[in-house]
Amino acid sequence: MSMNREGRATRPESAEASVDTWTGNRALMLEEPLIFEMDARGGTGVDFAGAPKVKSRLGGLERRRDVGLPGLSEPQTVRHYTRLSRQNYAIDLGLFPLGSCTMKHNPRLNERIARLPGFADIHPLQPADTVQGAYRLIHDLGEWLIKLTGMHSVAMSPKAGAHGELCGLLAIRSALEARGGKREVVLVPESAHGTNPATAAFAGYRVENIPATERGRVDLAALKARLGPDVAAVMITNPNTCGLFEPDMTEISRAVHDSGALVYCDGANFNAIVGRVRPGDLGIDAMHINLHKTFSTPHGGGGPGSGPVVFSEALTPFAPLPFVEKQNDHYALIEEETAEDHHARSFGRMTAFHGQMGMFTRALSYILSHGADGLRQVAEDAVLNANYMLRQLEDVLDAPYGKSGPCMHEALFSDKGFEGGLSTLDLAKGLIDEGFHPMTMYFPLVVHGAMLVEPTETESKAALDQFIGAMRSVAERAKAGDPSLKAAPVHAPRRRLDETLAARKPVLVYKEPEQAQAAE
Amino acid sequence: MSMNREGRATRPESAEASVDTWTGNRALMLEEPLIFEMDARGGTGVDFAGAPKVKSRLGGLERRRDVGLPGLSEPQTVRHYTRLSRQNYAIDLGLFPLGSCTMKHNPRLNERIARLPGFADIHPLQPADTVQGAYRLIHDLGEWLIKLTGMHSVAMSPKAGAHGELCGLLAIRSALEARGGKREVVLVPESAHGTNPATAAFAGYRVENIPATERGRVDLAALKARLGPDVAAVMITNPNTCGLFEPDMTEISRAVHDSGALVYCDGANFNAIVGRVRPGDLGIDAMHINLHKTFSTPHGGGGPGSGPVVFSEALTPFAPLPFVEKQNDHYALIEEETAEDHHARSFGRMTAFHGQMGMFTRALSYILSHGADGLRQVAEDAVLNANYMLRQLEDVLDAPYGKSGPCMHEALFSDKGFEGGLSTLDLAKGLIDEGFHPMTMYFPLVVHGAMLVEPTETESKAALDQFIGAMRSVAERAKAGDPSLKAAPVHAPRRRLDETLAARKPVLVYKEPEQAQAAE
Amino acid sequence: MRYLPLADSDRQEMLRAVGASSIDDLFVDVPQAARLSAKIEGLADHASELSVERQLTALARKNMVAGEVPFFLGAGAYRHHIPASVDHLIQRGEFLTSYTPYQPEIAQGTLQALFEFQTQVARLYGCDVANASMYDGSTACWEAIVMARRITRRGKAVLSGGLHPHYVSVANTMAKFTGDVLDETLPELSPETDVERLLAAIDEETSCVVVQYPDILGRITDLTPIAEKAHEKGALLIAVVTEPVALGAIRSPGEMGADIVVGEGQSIGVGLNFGGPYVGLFACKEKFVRQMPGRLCGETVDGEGKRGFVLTLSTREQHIRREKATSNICTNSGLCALAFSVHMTLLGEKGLRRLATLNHAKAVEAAERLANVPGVELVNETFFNEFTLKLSKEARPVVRAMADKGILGGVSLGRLYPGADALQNGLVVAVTETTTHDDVEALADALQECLA
Amino acid sequence: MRYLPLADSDRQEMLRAVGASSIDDLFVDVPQAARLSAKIEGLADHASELSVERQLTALARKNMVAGEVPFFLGAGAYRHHIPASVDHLIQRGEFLTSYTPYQPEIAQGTLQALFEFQTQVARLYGCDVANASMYDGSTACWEAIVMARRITRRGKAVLSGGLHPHYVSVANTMAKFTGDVLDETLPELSPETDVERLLAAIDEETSCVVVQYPDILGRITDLTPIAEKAHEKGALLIAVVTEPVALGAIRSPGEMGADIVVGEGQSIGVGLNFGGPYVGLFACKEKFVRQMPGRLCGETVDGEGKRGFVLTLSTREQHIRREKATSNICTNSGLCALAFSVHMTLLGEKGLRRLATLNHAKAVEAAERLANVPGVELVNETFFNEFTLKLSKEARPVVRAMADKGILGGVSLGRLYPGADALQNGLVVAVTETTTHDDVEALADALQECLA
Ligand SMILES: Cc1ncc(COP(=O)(O)O)c(C=O)c1O
Ligand SMILES: Cc1ncc(COP(=O)(O)O)c(C=O)c1O
Repeated sequence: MSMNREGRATRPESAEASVDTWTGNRALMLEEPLIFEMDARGGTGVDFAGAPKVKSRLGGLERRRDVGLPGLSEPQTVRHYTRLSRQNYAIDLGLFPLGSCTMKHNPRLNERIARLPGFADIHPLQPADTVQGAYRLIHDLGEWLIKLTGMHSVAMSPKAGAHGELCGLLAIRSALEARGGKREVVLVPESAHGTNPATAAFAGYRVENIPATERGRVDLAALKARLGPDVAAVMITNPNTCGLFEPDMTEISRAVHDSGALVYCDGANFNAIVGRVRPGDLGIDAMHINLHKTFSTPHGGGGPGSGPVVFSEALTPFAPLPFVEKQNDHYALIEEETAEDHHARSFGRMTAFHGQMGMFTRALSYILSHGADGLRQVAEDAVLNANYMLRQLEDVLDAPYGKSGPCMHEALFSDKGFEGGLSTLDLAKGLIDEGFHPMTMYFPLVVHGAMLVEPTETESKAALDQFIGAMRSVAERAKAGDPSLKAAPVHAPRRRLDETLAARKPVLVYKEPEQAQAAE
Repeated sequence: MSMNREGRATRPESAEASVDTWTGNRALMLEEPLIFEMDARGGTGVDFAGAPKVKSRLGGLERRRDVGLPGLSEPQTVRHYTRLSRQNYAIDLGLFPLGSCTMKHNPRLNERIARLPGFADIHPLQPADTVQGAYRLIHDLGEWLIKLTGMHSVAMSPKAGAHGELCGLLAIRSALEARGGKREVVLVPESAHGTNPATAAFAGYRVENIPATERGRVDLAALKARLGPDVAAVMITNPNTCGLFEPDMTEISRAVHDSGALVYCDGANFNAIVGRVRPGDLGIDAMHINLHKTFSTPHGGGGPGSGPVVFSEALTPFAPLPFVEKQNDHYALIEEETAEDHHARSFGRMTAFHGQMGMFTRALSYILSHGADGLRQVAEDAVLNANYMLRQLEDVLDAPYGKSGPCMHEALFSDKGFEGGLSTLDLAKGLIDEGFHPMTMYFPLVVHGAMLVEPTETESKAALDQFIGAMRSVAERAKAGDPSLKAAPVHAPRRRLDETLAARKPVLVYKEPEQAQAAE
Repeated sequence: MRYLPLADSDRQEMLRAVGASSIDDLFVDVPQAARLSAKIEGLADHASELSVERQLTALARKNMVAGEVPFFLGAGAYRHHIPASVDHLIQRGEFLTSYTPYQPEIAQGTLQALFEFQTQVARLYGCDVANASMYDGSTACWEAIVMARRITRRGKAVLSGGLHPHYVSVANTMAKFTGDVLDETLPELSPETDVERLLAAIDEETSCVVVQYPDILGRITDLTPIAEKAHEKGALLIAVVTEPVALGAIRSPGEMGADIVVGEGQSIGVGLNFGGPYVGLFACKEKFVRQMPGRLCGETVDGEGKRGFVLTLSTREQHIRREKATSNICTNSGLCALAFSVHMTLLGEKGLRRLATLNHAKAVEAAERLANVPGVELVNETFFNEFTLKLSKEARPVVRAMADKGILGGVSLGRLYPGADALQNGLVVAVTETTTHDDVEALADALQECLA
Repeated sequence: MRYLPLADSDRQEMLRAVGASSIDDLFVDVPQAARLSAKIEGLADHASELSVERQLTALARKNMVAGEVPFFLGAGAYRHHIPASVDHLIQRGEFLTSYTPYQPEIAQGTLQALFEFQTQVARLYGCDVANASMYDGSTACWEAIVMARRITRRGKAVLSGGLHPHYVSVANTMAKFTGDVLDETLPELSPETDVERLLAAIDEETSCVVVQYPDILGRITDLTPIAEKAHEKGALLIAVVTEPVALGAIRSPGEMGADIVVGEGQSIGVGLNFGGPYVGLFACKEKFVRQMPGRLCGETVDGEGKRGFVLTLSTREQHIRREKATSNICTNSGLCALAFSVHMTLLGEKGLRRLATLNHAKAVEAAERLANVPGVELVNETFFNEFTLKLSKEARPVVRAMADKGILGGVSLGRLYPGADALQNGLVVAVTETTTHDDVEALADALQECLA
């Protein structure tokens, strides 16, 4: 390690092992310290006008200690985050086939629209007359979602898919409670996304699993057998997390309804059917839509999302507040005060304000851009791309449901046949070296070493072919038990990271070296 | 090479040699084909409303052949250019110490300002009353440039530094011709930037060199000796291209004027003195200012720039058209029509419309942001940073003028003492592997294997220290004759490129394989 | 369609490759009755950028833009100047279009930024640890209450009357289903907060006491006695901060003994956006870390011993623990967290302090000016950048009347507490560094006119 | 100052390190008399982003924005819709903040994009090769004339009356100093161009004939006969294209025999920007490549045999050849060239054709509508998206009067040709895909009123 004159390390100690440069950089792959490690005390990248002198009204609670925040000038800040960004993979760099996540292209028009001051620079509590355009946008988007799903009403405020699930289950619970009687169980397929059981539990239900058939679908007979007076709802994902359509959906809905329960549909996979199938026609009662999946709002490295929920007529009275209502030529926000007359049975408010406006603008821009023909084409191309993947890869990778017919928007594989102790993880890391983000791994849980590949419709055939080539190449290595795959990735900014260590001795915030030592 | 089903290569043939992946990618370093090699015929990333049917008015000249333009959808386009961008170094990634180029941070506020519709979406020929804000902006920026340089007037239309030089020389020539008599020679220091002699020649002058002293300055005696009735002007860069101030500037100006000639100053290095020295106080007659250097407008991988020229009183009548004039509370654009009364001796128009508005907005934002105190600090920090570089490196690198005192905003080194056939180029390529853009190489011509290092004021001490460390490390290798330096860079997207081949058999446009073959 | 790269010829070739004669073959599993043959009713076909931009710009123009008028709204969402570089950086495709960092080797950019974010939040709040963000302040608040229940195994939460009414509503909604008991009340239009009530209400059944700081009327109370009492009774103190800028001027809740601190981060780096997306901040004492909701980024090393970052402690989370998870949250507010972190990095200690000082000073000046308007009374003794005025009339119509004059004069308590008679004359006014002298004068004049 | 990373403590330490006692020591070479001790007169000290943004936004608001009114100006600068992704991409720091690609190993992004740009321009113009951009169309035009002189070693250039008057002015300015002789004329308000005059003027002294296509009045002429006559006399045909979109509908100049084709690229990818920065396009026949001005990007291979790109043939350029260079140009219009290339990649063959078709169709409709206004006569028989109207009155005051009504109705020939009496009633009107039916109606109504 080399020290500069202040005795501060100017070169990362750990770098020396593997690279041959003094700085530890490799040309355009630049190592970047934490902001806390930069000599940034007293620095700042924001200038302010001087403050007038006033008598403090802080009630004697003036801050006494430093917060401990490093400040960087604008040049340093731009460089820090630009360098960090370059250590990320992203849709903008290449195919990002994370199954269940619908990593499609994020149109740049939508970014421009979301930043129009008329949308971005308005306060949620402005008087109604000053935000008619915003109310109308929320209303219009809601109307399209209703029409696209064939449902009866929509709640726009949920902040993401899981929040939407909660919204749906709370409406279901309210409806059931309004009917009287106590139902305590929610049935969830084994293959369901983790948010489904977690949400059901959060909503106060006990969760039971429904088994799957060999063809990767809900076992209708088992489901029917389990239905009864204690079952409140069934949560079905359709297309399901194996990337397959539930052909018995209408019958499932009928059976569930007959038993007095309700049907929640996880709409995360709506992209496969948008414009071609309306879930409302399958008898469901509530479904969330991830605007950050089907409707292309950017994932942003983890969010924000938006999870509007569409409801059947039966659930509509129980939908949350607030919502926008069209009243002749005027749009009104129905909040607590006005709900009395309109919406007395609402289960209440799920969040401050009225939802993810910044996602609504993008989603509406997406819908208008694609239009009726384009949205249908979205579903068709998404499904075609996935089937192409499935058929071009099933000879080298085990496709557990490949024989049972076409898939929808995702192709599911397993790591059956890998040798030398190699598994899905190793193949994934090999794909990283090839310049691809890996598919979803080990989900759904019903398939051993699952690999869920969702190309989306925004990939060209050339991109698919290159991915297929890379996947075939890495799969062959995995099946041959190529030990070098255990070392992958070798070209990424980091080799495999030790997750066990991270969890065993969690270091979740930076501590100054002295602090860290003291904490030992 | 592997073929996909259409027999098109899906993997770059040449990649196989050096990398071990099937795709040729190395994780986040992605190989990218040319748009012409993508299967993109018939594709497009822009939708249009249908055109009404009309009777063509194209005079029978309808296009018959395809243009031959590949079209990519938006997702493909975003990915193509994002991938390409990642093969670039930039200020946003790190220190970019290209001497003479003033690669300082480009503030993002300026980008926002330049995109305000009131500046970006107005037509240059709108009636004056509809663009008063734009005229005022040009006028105000011009006023600040005049005040910062201590000159008498300004021409805002030149499009870059070289265009500004031409503007200055044409004004000088006009002034001299107005006086009568023919002067045919322009004197230029050997160390001058190539645009100086090129411009003088373009303006119809014969160019003669002025020698430099051992201290890297204009040889005053030699200059005086050469002055005479045939000399029209002297072009001086100050601070000069060795990064040194010309201490005799006032005397040079006096001598030149006494001989009946005029003084052009290349203001590319104004960053070293802004707010601390006004070139007008040194007796010059014309100087261009590169807004894309001192005033931080982005270089954009080669431009656009902007090169306003400030004039002494003597040259003011000859300045080009058009220009903005303040008339009470109104701003007028003086074009050909109105010039008659105002500006009869103007040498004319240099470009369509009125200059680089998009750069003016940024430059004015820069000036107002820094203010009087900030601009002065810019010069001081730029000079301090360069001197720090000079002193921290002069023990490992030959600094030809290091002994003669402080430098201005640039530190100049030579490759004296390199062993094993290594030279400046090798050191530069070694720096690339270390994660830095190299300094300017082999310029100025007066120093053997020159390395001109201009850190600018927007670098932190930590960044300087890291660069110094890397530079020392590579310099030591060069002095030890380390042969591995000949192979550098090894970590960049490409190894050293064969420039001789490129020039010997120029391939300047893409040819379809058939075409290319036919051309052989 | 500009977003769909497949050409018709590609589609044909791919259909052949998968052995389908038409795209319908791939939808065989969809019952015939559910196949939509018609187009979506009323929806036009695909449209050009130009056309979509025109349609949506027309809608945007129907809204009164905060930055174009005198503007004084707050109450949980604040208008601050965001440096231009923030948006530039969060628009980098590598941040904007990446997913939750499940593959850490190619997500170090997001992960390191999150680690820095967590540290900034923890320090700002005076806590040991913070998570990688929640949806917003209101949901973070509810998750904190749930967490307190998990930790204390008690079901009664005592909510301060100064807690944002939307946050209270959210808690009420959830409590209906979880059976938590919420002890709540309305705020009073007085300089004093309900500290005494809170102290009295905390007992052996109390899981937590929830206090907003500064509160919905802008008042600032010392949390120390509440923390002490809570701890004495084995309950937790949850502090809620809706205006993070305040913490550049006043003591952090952590310093005063809060166990969990949550809040809205929107003020730093995120615009008003009509209420969302925002970013929920969540921090707590180290000992509670395994009970936290949401994602956590942690430090580790790679195969060569280099430092790196990963998502960690995921055994708390839904994708591993399913129905036993600490929360159902999955997608959070990553990009807003990044924006927060970038802005906070630009500010630094010095900038945050200056920003807070400027906000406070401008607010004090404005409060004094407005209190001079006949019919206006300043409720607060203490405040940071937001205070409450008691008008001589019901405030809600006054706000509407001022809006008609092009002044967005504040948030009426009538809007926030419909039906609460004692509060109807209250007007909450926020003043930030973006407020000008002229803005304040315009508001003063408008109030004077409306109250005359 | 937010842009200056050095802290005062850094400055002190660094001064010590360089052996200076104060910063003044580093400015010793500046004569005492030239050292400025006072601050720049009238310039305030550094200002916050907020303050600068306010000042400049106030100026911006004083301008009538093209996109907000019916807008019909052209004459060398056109308003087209630019896809949002173009600006997103050119704002990537790696493009925006890089220099001319002097170190090709870490500039392949810029270089490959330039290589693609050159190919697009060459194909659009129907030429063999193109360079990496010039400042704008007008300077490219002058450089082409200079290049023709170099190639033919003759000094007389024949300029068509249809050449943009600013381009003519620029050529005139330069010719004053170089001694070139320019044979020029004014255009006539008639459907015919001056082809006959050009054919007659080309002789053995002629270096080149310069023809704009479509011309300043919007007229389209077949260049073939001019090319033939020029070649017969050993002269070159330089074609000038100010509206590149036109070439999606009409034959390229290269196809018709032009030797050098230059023009303005602004229409594709670059906004109006009040006249700059724009991007000069420059293409020619392969045999003239070593006489071209400006940068050229060429293909080569790296040390491992991989394809790569470099700046090449730089022996033509000032930094190598100095006073013998083909031009003094150094900084060109790189980022605008990139924007052009990105937009052109989005368009592709199909998009460019559609865009051109739409422009032409809308222009034809508009021309027919406007010709029906009493007092308005359509001059053109041929045009692409721009045509000239002859009004019953002087056009310049009409344009001003329409502007007062909020309509930007075109460019008057009085503005372009002050003093040319025969032209004063001419109004050049451009119609693009951004023009709506309502815009045309508004213009028709305004003309009718003004001409009544
Ligand atoms: C099938 C499924 N359900 C639910 C979710 C949860 O959605 P969100 O992450 O928006 O909360 C996801 C996505 O992560 C999902 O893939
Ligand atoms: C000293 C000097 N003079 C002149 C120029 C030419 O300026 P421009 O590139 O803007 O034409 C440059 C920059 O490249 C320069 O460094």
